[in-house]
Amino acid sequence: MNITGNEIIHQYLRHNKKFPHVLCAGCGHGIVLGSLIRSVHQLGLPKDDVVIVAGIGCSGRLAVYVDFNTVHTTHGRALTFATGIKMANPKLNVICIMGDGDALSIGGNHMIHAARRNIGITALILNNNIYGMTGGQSSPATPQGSVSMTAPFGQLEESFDTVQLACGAGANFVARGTVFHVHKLEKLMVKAIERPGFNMLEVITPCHTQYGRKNKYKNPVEMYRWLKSNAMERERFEALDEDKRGDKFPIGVFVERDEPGLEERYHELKARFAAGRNG
Amino acid sequence: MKGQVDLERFEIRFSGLGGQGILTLGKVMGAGLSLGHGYNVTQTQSYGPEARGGSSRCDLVVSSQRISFPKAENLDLLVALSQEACNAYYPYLKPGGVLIIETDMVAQPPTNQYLGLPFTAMAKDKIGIPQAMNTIVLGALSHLLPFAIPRIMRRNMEETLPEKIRAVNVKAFNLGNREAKKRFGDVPVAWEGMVVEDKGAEKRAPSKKRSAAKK
Amino acid sequence: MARRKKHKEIFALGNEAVVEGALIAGCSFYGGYPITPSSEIMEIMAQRLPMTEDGVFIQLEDEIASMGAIVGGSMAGRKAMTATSGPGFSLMQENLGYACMTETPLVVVNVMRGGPSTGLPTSPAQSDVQQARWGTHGDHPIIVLSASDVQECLEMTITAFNMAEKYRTPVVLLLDEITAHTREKIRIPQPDEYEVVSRIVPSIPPEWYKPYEETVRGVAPMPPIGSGYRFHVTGLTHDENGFPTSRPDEVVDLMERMHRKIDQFFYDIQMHDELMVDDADVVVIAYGCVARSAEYAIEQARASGVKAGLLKLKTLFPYPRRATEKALANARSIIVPEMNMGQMSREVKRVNSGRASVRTINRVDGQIITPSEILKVIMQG
Amino acid sequence: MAKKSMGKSKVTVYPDWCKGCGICIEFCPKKVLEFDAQGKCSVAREDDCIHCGFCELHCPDFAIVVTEKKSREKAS
Repeated sequence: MNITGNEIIHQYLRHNKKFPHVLCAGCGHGIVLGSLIRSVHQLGLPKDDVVIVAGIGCSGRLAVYVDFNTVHTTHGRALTFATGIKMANPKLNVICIMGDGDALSIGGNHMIHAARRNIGITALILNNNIYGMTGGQSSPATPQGSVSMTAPFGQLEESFDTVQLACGAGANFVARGTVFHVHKLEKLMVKAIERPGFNMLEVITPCHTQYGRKNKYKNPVEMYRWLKSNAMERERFEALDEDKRGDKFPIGVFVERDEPGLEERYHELKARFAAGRNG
Repeated sequence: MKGQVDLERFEIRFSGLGGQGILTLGKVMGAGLSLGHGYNVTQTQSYGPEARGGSSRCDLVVSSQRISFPKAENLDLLVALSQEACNAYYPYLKPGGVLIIETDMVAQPPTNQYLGLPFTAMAKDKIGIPQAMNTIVLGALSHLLPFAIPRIMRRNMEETLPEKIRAVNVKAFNLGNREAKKRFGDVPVAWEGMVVEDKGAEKRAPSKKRSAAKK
Repeated sequence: MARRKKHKEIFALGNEAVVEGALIAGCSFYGGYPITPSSEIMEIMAQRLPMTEDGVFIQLEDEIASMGAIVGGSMAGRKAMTATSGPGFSLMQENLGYACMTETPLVVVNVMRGGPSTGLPTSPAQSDVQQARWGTHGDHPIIVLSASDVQECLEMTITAFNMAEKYRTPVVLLLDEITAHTREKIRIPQPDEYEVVSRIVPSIPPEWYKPYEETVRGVAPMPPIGSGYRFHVTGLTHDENGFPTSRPDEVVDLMERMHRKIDQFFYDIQMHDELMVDDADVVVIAYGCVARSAEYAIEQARASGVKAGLLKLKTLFPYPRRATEKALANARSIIVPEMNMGQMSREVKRVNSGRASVRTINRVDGQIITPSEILKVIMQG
Repeated sequence: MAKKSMGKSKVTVYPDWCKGCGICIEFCPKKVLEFDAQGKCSVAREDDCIHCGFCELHCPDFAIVVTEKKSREKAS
């Protein structure tokens, strides 16, 4: 069958769900879901072996639309449920979809420890710089100076660098992509899914409704323009003088290791005892 | 000759300092009396900051019947391995209850009615390691308690210990047992009745056989 | 002599007995975070589970994660449990509510200590009884069990798993520091001596499977994630397919079924023991370690000619109303001793409807209620 | 994959799924798409399409499908 593009996507969507999905016009989350589906398709993973574990928020709503095993959990805790599923059945491809508030604020501790213990989960952090679903309050990723419902006079705090956090915590694979650079995003996502251990992929995905409008982006398109002009390959970004970096941010791969996941180490431990039992 | 006793409710408290092996003593003795001898035993201990620092405590309730209340309130036997513990728990000893002290550690016994041995010094001098002190106490108690059979207690202890410390503990157990026999004589007056009026001996006969059969 | 002892005997802590019970019941997933006085459960699990055929053990970063992980483990087909104490139990509540809503079977053991907050970390209490029932947000039934001695720790853990699997619900097993840290001789039953219940898995093709379908028992089959049945699980109110819904009729159906699946099996769930209750003038209603003090007090009261009896609650919620009513029918007076300020006595008073006088004995100083304290109140008539 | 030659592609937009965000219209290199009267995306100059795939990949609502004309005709 020679099908391409969105025809592939349509095969993976749940036919008994109502479309279009609930997300706003221009929301990048749909693009992430598309990339995820294409990545899974490209890797040839059976639908039954893929588990999507989502947190709460706009990103959490993605799970319901796609025909995998899907679990919509509690706010910030997606990684904990995913950890349980992965440990209980290491054969599954467990993909966690979280928002920036989800993964970095309420779930920050889980994020750190999932990376530290290198559990075999793909963590997609959909960073839209804001709490979207609940009405546009500040998240830990809201840039300093920008306006939100809970920072009406501008955000005073520094925002989190998700990539640095994941690197520091010991993740196997750390990368950043954007929903404008979809081909690149897909490549990163394929890696993030197929590698062992804890793989974190941050996706910059604009929220026009709750973030853009309050911060001088007139329409969704302007936010994509901003992505287009500010995202920069990591190597180029690092070569740039610091005073010239301005709003620019690096995308690409930051850490790439092949340490075995926790579930593999645990399996080895069990194999030792099993050998003892049989021998 | 000691055999199975129909015990109503016999309460023991081991007390002393952290690091003296009091919890282990209670555990090994409890396991010996319950699994080896067939009594019902509850063993409780004080947990918490006091268990880590200065004092340590471990209680056993031994009975032929089902034990409802698991804690010790009226002690039949108090083993005090430190002055502080002796001061704290002596008041809980029931009239006619027996006090056993570590004579070097308890400089001021609260009464002249007590049995004492320098358990720590014995462990150091005769066994070579001070940590064996608690096993010496176990050996001594196995002699004293009218319902404890040293042979069973020793075997049970051996079963719970790792190979490499088994021999030294057996040595310590035997030392305690021997010394108690020599210094304390037979069963204390308060407990004599248990042995003489061993009404439960007939009732208990089957289990007596069972323990004999285990040999 | 041909028939040797069938069962094995061990001299074990209450916490150890929980592990034995869990392993007998088929527990193969433990996720937890250590907290006094429950830590031995986790420590022994850490040693035992890796040695079993399919056991998984993981230490999480906190109790929130512990509860998340065991929900995940259970969804993936394991019989899962965690153990904690009051402060940790509070942290688990949100995800425990999620387990109720998603009808995920699991067992939480809460070894109670004095609170609120860090309170009396190493001392016994029965301070989380109402938290176990009402700690989470929203309305849902939950099964709360208790154990009062070491043998019961083993048996009630098996029961907890069985009920969890049977009714697709979280079950809380409440112990107290005394029960958990008492060593006693227990018998480890042989496999044919106890019932082990496992969740029903679907026996129809995946396309026909509805994860939250109405059934006679109110409990739908539950396949492990990854076994070919793909469906959506959410903490949002959902329809029979698992998809979020806010349609009032569908929400009501869900909520009513969740309650009914427990309500209609009270006869199975509400467990209690009676000791000389039938002719008793004074009945003590107790649970956990206090029930042992009460038993001792009642024996002493009977010895001095007072007709006293004990109703020991093994199920705390759904509250054993029938058993209480029966005790109330003959008794002049009821005594409820608890190591809290009166959490279970509320339930007794609620059932009482004025027939008997209900008196309470309450202690919150980290000390057990002694038999003599209870006896004193019994002798007051 | 897509050969960058014009006139060989068929662009389908599902209007019920389109929310009119305008990303596809803005970034289409050949200006194939434009807003219709309802503010949704419509195909205005299909023959100019070079099958770059941008609109399809970037539609957050999976409302655009680009196929090769030939293969479609063969199939049907």
